[in-house]
Amino acid sequence: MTTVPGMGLVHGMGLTLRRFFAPKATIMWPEQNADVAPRFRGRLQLLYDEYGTLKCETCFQCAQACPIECIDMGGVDTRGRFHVHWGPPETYGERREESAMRRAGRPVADAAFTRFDPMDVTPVTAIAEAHDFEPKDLLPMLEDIQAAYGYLPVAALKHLSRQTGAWYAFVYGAASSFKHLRFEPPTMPAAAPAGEGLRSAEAGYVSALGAALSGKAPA
Amino acid sequence: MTDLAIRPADEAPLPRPESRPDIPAKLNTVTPRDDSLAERLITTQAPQRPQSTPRIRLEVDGRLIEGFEGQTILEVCRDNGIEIPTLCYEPKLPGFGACRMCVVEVEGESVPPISCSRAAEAGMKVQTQTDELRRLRRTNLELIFSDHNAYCLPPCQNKCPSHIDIPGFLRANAEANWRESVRIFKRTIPFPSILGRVCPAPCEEHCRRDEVDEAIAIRDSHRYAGDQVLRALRDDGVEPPVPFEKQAPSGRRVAVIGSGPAGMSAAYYLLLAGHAVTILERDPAPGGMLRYGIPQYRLPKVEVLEAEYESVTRLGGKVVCNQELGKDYSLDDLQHQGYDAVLLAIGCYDTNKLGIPDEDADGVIDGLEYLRTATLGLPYPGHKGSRVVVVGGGFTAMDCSRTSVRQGASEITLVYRRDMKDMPASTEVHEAIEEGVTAIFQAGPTRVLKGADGKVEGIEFIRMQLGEPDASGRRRPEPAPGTEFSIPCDRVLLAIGQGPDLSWFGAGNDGVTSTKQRRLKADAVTFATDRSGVFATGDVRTGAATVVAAIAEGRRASYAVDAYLRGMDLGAIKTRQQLAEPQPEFLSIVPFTGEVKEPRYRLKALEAEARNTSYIEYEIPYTPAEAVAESTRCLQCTCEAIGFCDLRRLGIEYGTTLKTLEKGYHQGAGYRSVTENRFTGHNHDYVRDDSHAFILREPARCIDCGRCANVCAEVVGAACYDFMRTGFDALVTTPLDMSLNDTPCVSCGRCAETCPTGALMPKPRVLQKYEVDESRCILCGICVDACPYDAVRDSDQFELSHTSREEPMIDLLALAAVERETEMSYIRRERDWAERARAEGRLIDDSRRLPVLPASFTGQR
Amino acid sequence: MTAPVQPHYPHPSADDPRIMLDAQIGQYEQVPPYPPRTEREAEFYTLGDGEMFLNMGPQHPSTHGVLRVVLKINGEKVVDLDPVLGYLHRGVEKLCENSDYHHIISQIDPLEYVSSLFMEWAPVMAFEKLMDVQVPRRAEYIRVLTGELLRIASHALFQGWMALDLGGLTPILYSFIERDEIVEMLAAVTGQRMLFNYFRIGGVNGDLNHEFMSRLGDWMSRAAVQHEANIGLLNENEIFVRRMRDIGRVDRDTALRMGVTGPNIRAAGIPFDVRRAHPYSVYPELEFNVPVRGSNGGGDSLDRYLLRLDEVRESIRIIDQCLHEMPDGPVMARLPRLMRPRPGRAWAAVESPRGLFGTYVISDGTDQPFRFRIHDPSFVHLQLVGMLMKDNLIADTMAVMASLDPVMGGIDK
Amino acid sequence: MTAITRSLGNVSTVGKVVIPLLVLILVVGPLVTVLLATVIGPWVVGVANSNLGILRFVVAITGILLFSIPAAFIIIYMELKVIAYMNLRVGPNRVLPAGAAHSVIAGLKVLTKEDFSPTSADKTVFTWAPVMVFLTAVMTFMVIPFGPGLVGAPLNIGLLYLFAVGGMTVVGLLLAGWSSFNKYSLLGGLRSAAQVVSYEIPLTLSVVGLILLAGTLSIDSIARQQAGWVWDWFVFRQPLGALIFFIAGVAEANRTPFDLTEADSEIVAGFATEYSGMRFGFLFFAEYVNVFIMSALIVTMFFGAWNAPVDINAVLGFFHLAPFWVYLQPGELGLGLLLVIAVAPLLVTLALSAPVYLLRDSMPAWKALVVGFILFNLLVIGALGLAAYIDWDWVAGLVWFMLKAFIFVFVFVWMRGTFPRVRIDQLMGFAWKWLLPAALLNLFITAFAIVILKSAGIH
Repeated sequence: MTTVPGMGLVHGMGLTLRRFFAPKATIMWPEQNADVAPRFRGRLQLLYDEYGTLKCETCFQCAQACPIECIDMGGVDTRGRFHVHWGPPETYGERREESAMRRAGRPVADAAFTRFDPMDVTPVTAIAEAHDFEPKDLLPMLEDIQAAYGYLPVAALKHLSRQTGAWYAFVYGAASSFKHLRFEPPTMPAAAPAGEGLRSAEAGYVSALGAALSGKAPA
Repeated sequence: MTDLAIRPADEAPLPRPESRPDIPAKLNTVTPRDDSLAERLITTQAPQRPQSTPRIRLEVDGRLIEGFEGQTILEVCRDNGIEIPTLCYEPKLPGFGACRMCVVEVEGESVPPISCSRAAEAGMKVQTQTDELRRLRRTNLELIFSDHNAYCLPPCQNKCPSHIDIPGFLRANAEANWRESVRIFKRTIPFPSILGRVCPAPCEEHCRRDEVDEAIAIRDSHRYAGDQVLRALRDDGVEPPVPFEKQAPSGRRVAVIGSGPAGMSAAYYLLLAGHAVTILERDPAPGGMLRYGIPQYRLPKVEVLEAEYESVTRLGGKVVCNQELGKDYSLDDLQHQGYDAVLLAIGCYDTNKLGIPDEDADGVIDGLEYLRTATLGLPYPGHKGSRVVVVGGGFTAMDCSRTSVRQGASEITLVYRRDMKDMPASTEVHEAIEEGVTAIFQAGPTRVLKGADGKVEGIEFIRMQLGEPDASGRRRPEPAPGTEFSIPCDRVLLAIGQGPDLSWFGAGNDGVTSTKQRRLKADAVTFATDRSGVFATGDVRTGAATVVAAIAEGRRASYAVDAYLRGMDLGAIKTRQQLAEPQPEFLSIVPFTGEVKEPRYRLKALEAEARNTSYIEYEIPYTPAEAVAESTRCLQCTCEAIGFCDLRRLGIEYGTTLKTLEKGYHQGAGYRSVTENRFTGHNHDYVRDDSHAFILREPARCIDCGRCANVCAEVVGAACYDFMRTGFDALVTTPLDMSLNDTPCVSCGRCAETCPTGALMPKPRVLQKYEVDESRCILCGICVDACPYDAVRDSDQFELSHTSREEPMIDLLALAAVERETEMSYIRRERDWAERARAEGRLIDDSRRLPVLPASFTGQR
Repeated sequence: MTAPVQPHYPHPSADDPRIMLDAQIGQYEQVPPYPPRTEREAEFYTLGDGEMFLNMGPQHPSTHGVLRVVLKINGEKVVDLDPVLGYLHRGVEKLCENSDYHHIISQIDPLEYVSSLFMEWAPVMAFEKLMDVQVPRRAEYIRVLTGELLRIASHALFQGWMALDLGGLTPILYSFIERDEIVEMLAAVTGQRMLFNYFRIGGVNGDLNHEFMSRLGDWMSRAAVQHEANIGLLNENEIFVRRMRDIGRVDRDTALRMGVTGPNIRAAGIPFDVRRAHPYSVYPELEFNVPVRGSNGGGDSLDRYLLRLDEVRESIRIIDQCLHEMPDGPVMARLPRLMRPRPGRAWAAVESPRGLFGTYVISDGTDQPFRFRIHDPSFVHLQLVGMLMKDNLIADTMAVMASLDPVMGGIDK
Repeated sequence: MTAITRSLGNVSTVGKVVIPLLVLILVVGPLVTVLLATVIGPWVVGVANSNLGILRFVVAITGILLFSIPAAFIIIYMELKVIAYMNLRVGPNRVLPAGAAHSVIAGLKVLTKEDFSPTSADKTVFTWAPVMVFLTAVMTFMVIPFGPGLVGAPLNIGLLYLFAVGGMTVVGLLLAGWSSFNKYSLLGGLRSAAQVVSYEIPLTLSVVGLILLAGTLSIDSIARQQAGWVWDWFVFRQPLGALIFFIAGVAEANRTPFDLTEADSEIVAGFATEYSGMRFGFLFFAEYVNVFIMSALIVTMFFGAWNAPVDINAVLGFFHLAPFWVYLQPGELGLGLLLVIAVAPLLVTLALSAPVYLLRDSMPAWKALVVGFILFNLLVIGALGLAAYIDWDWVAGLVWFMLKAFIFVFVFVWMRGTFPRVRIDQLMGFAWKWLLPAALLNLFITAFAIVILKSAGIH
């Protein structure tokens, strides 16, 4: 506040009078349009390639990514046989149930589990805890699980994956790499390994591979 | 605060004045544990390196190149444009080294390191292409191929001399997109309508649809599409599509001698390449054998031939008629007139002689000579009412006999020395017989019966019996003695093949030579004759062949001439051309059991009585529905990865499919498997996973590079794939080989994007519907981020500028029709913002712009 | 004046003071339309002698957003008041729990629409903690730069609304011009003017570009001068100062007890700033002061107003430093598209223009958070109004409310 | 009759209107003319002759009503535009160039709106309150001298009348606030009552000093006393009184910073909350008419009323010049006048169009002539206006009065564009604690000074 009473008011009036004569900030729409940034995110547009055809490959990534599900798209395969679509659940009845569950916060069933019987996975938790949930100790953990169950049940592998943070595919792949780990109960007759008939070829392959890597011509 | 220099990120923070509150400079974010998932993610950062990273220099293939510290040899080479073959390298991820194709030689090291996981060091001397490395890579490829249980090209495309993308244009046909279909067609052959009438259609013989029911009518399909485009041109003035963008004018001039199919197709592609082309034609009108050798009822001259040839003149080609080589001008003249290249495509006009007595009798007529008059619409003198014998079994013979029918000959006999099924024109002979031609097979002429007035009175033949197959695969005819018989006739038309007319050799045309077979001598790939700047293509080089072969020759010759005009090394061109040509298919393994049987839609034809007297086209074209239905029958049995398949490219480059490249295998190589190399033993025959809606998995094509597993786990985060099993059985697949639907797959398609072969492919789809509910859209732009194809963008228009509250949806058409903008123009627009703003006076003072943009943005790198 | 709590409300009668009776047309209106649920409510909705209710909002020219305040007035004097919330409730927390981690950014964006970037910043930071993501330094600097720009815009808007609530027509326009410049600038780099959706887990969506830089350079060359000129219209104005002074005084104890944060607590004399108290991002490397106003007795509306002006000056300083020390490098950490953090929990708070804005997230290992909770400063500050406005005049409710600067989007969530 | 209706059925739509009209004009017209000439005309003249005062009043009130609405329109437009410019906006710009007719269109819009009244409102009072507000405002006009002789009612006690009628505004506002059955309106009405009544006192007291100086209550007389140079205006003799009068006037007109009666951020729109349509229009117009009246009063009392700031006669006398119109005697020109009337327009038009034609290549001759003719007309209008200004002192007075009054209107608008509003307790406190003592002080000083000066014999 100024020392002289009322001077603040006079200053304010001076400012408004100066602004009275200043250039105006108004953009005279619609005669003149505001400058829109090139990066502006306005309404969506589909792009064309250089031949003038739409670049969209109908992969539904955008519709899937949309947080509020406002994109509704459909496509047909090139032979016109089956139609695929993706869109808001109110448009397609078959997805409504799943979406409703998702929105309600209830878990949607994991399709990988459905074909197996439910089983007790607490030993897996114990094993994982014993190894400090360490993804690097995958092999010992798998061996322990096999010791506990007699084989490696899928549910156990899934649970191990969630416990340790290692991907399920990684866990399963690692398990499938070792001959002494099995995925079927030992009571079942041992199925012949898939490539049994090809062992002879494999030997040649392996020797050739080794030779190739060592830089020498194969024998 | 005047220091505006960009400081590197790694530099320690500046010391601060004392006034600053004493708070420890500790970030609020957690430092990752080195064993955590995040650690793995962080260490897989893209090679975005700050500008301040120290640079190193190393020598690759004798070139001194520069890279950043911490890059691998492969990355350095790729940045500098040196290509090292690789199958498993994914630019978004660190090197993986599974394919071992990227081995290089480093000086001083005995074992060649794998360049995608070997860090580049300053002063390294690297060789990327040595014989030893090529041998290693070849061995590697052979190992990979030995279990790559798959095919590449469809047989039709392979069998076509011009390798038209047949599944491609049939797919466009099936969508009734005639224009796109013609555009695909014109990539390899500029005249779909002409070929649709006169092509012998070698493709149809090998169609895999045959395994289901009947082969596709490929020729009739592209004929229909071509006709639609021609009709659109005639009725609505719609320009026909051009396969490629026309290049900027090169300033070079080319003279093409001969306006037949070979010359015109060469001219078409040369014009697209930006050269100025003049076509010199001997006859009064362009067309060559198409005009003067093929009758009107097979190929309408005005409606089809000239309309199709107009696409050449439309591109700027000049056709000069009545100019005969050797008479009106010589090669010297042309080269003196400033033509940078001369392309000889003069065809074969010299009919072969029978080599029998009294061949020069009056009434023994050159078939071509006869057709020449007849196709001009003139009745050949004395033909009406005469008895005619046509000797030969090719298309010319067929044309001669069927034209004679139309010209009123009373009795026409066609004589061919081999069996009917070995006839080159075996497809057409039925129609000729329908029209009243008497056909006699397995008979060869022995002598002409000449009357006292020197006129023909008849011709004597001898029966043939078929012996051993010859080089062409047909059984050799051998005369059976004592079976002579004669046919009385007034006219004998000879149609037993032609050779080129080389009588113009000589003064002014020095330098060109001929081969032993009386063909013009020219290279099969570079088309160069012995005279510099003169090229030869078409029948004059190969001898009389089909129209489609001539057009294919013309197109390939145009590439060679273009390369010559652009000053490239013709030797290198030769290699490149060989690589660019589609190679024979690898293996036919797909059993088509589940297909619905749907017989071929045949073209209807006029009745024989109606067509005998008329020159109009006797084939009734498809209805649109028929054309679509016929094209829909195509099984699309091409490998979808064709053209993108690194394995195939490398296989051709490293000659692991060498057998198929050899000369004898060019034609009729049959179903030769790539697995037939020295490691060939057994193949895995994995089941194709068709269950997922978006991604097609063909594990049989998998080469175990692991790119999909890495990308899926580390870029996407879904981790659907991993290496399963060990040794020879190792395969990158899902756990339990389950369907992708059961994995955490998010259908992003990045695995298909990264797959170097066709083991993972996006299922091709056509967008039918795209609606955005703009009343709900929050313009967050996440969908744009998510799009892997950059097919959608957020424009600078406001959300409701095109919609109303009543109709909040905007559909596909509205979305797409707003602005024909491609990604490139969008990027350009963003880049040129400052310039535009300055031009429109919107830019704020340039000096006030702050220089804190990254170097990658300002381009100061 | 305490009335017993009535469990239900059987027969409304004309004698009941909670019922307003229009005798002429025989219409009854219950205030509130449900029986009182608490003792406090019963007390409030009982009129004393000469008192009446005045409904201010949810549609009223000067409530920020759609807040409804029921005033009990005696003449011009406010005897008591009852803020009624929920007119903007969207269930954001539940929405976020049912969204991907990436989607949460856009879901939470419209929460406090005046300063959206801060709404993004807190969850993004929480997720980064949850997933142990190291954000590139350039991205952190860009976050600070854009955030401080938006803080200026928010405070500028506050200044304009403050004046408008006191009857001044002009400052709001000047504020909007200033805000528009900043918002256009941000639109050039983020793509949007209001709901930016710019921060991403592990960085920001795009690097700075020419347009942003040229606009920012132009703005920086006159920002300080323009700011001082704009505030000159109000700061020296006797009418304005007299209306703000000694109104809505919050003393230190109350501020601490009520959990006030942001400029409001700094105006009460307590130098609490999340940027300094719990440093995050690159704020420890930046030099700026934490302005404090208010005497021992706490701060009044004028202090809160002036403190925000001080903060604008500090923000300009921070922007200047950011521009000079912006490192080169990537703006985004390399992360998978599908985020699946390991089970755990994280809390992250940022200093939004209104105070401490925090998010608390619990992950159960899936791609959606198990629980997602939001702490919004405006909600805390709104609890003060009942205390501050009692025994003031009606006109002062505007001044006090505006000086607390609540945004209803954040309060109702 | 049937014949007529049938034949009327055959004529066109236009004919159906025109033919009856023609009949009406042909039959009724002469009748009326005869009646007017013989009976009504003499009667009217006679009555008017005998009631000149009433006639003058009717003419005056009609003129004032006709004046007040356009004046309000102009002030509304001015407020929109000036505040917009101060806000760095452009303001109305759609109707006519620069949106000049914006407020007129807005007025028409108000006319077309639904005339709504709340269910429980006191309908009669609710309807008549705006009329009352507007009428009191218009009645105040009666005693304001727009120029020498241009006054509706030259009352001796004009000032008294002015304060008496002006004070009645509050009744209208109070009624409007009360009858609306709305708490905001009620608050607004009560606030206006408190405010207007409070500020009435300093307003009145501030001019008492001036009355002492002038020695009269007649506004016309006060205005005449300020003739001459600019320093003869009362503002220089009563600066404090002028300031108090100005401040109290602003409050009296309910303008920012004292616009508490309709404080939109507090009580929505005060007493006008429930009003719509033309009733709101009356309230709205009354506000702006009040603004004009306050400016007019300030000008009349303190800023020289209609007098020019320069004494032109004194200036001319100083240079020993007579006004030039003394020399110009049109009658003396005789036949030359005819020549001038016949030739001068043509010549001047040609002379004006010549440079237009010559200076621009693309200008066709006819266009240049049109431009020249328009310029000539403007010249003539300007000359006539100048002549009117010189010859008729009421024209000159009106011009100066309006100029000064609108300067003060601008100041009112300017203040609205700058200030926030005060609080109700500050408002009342200011009136009673500051303005009233100041006004009394002014009165005492003035009275004291007059006594001193009179005793000293100085006037």
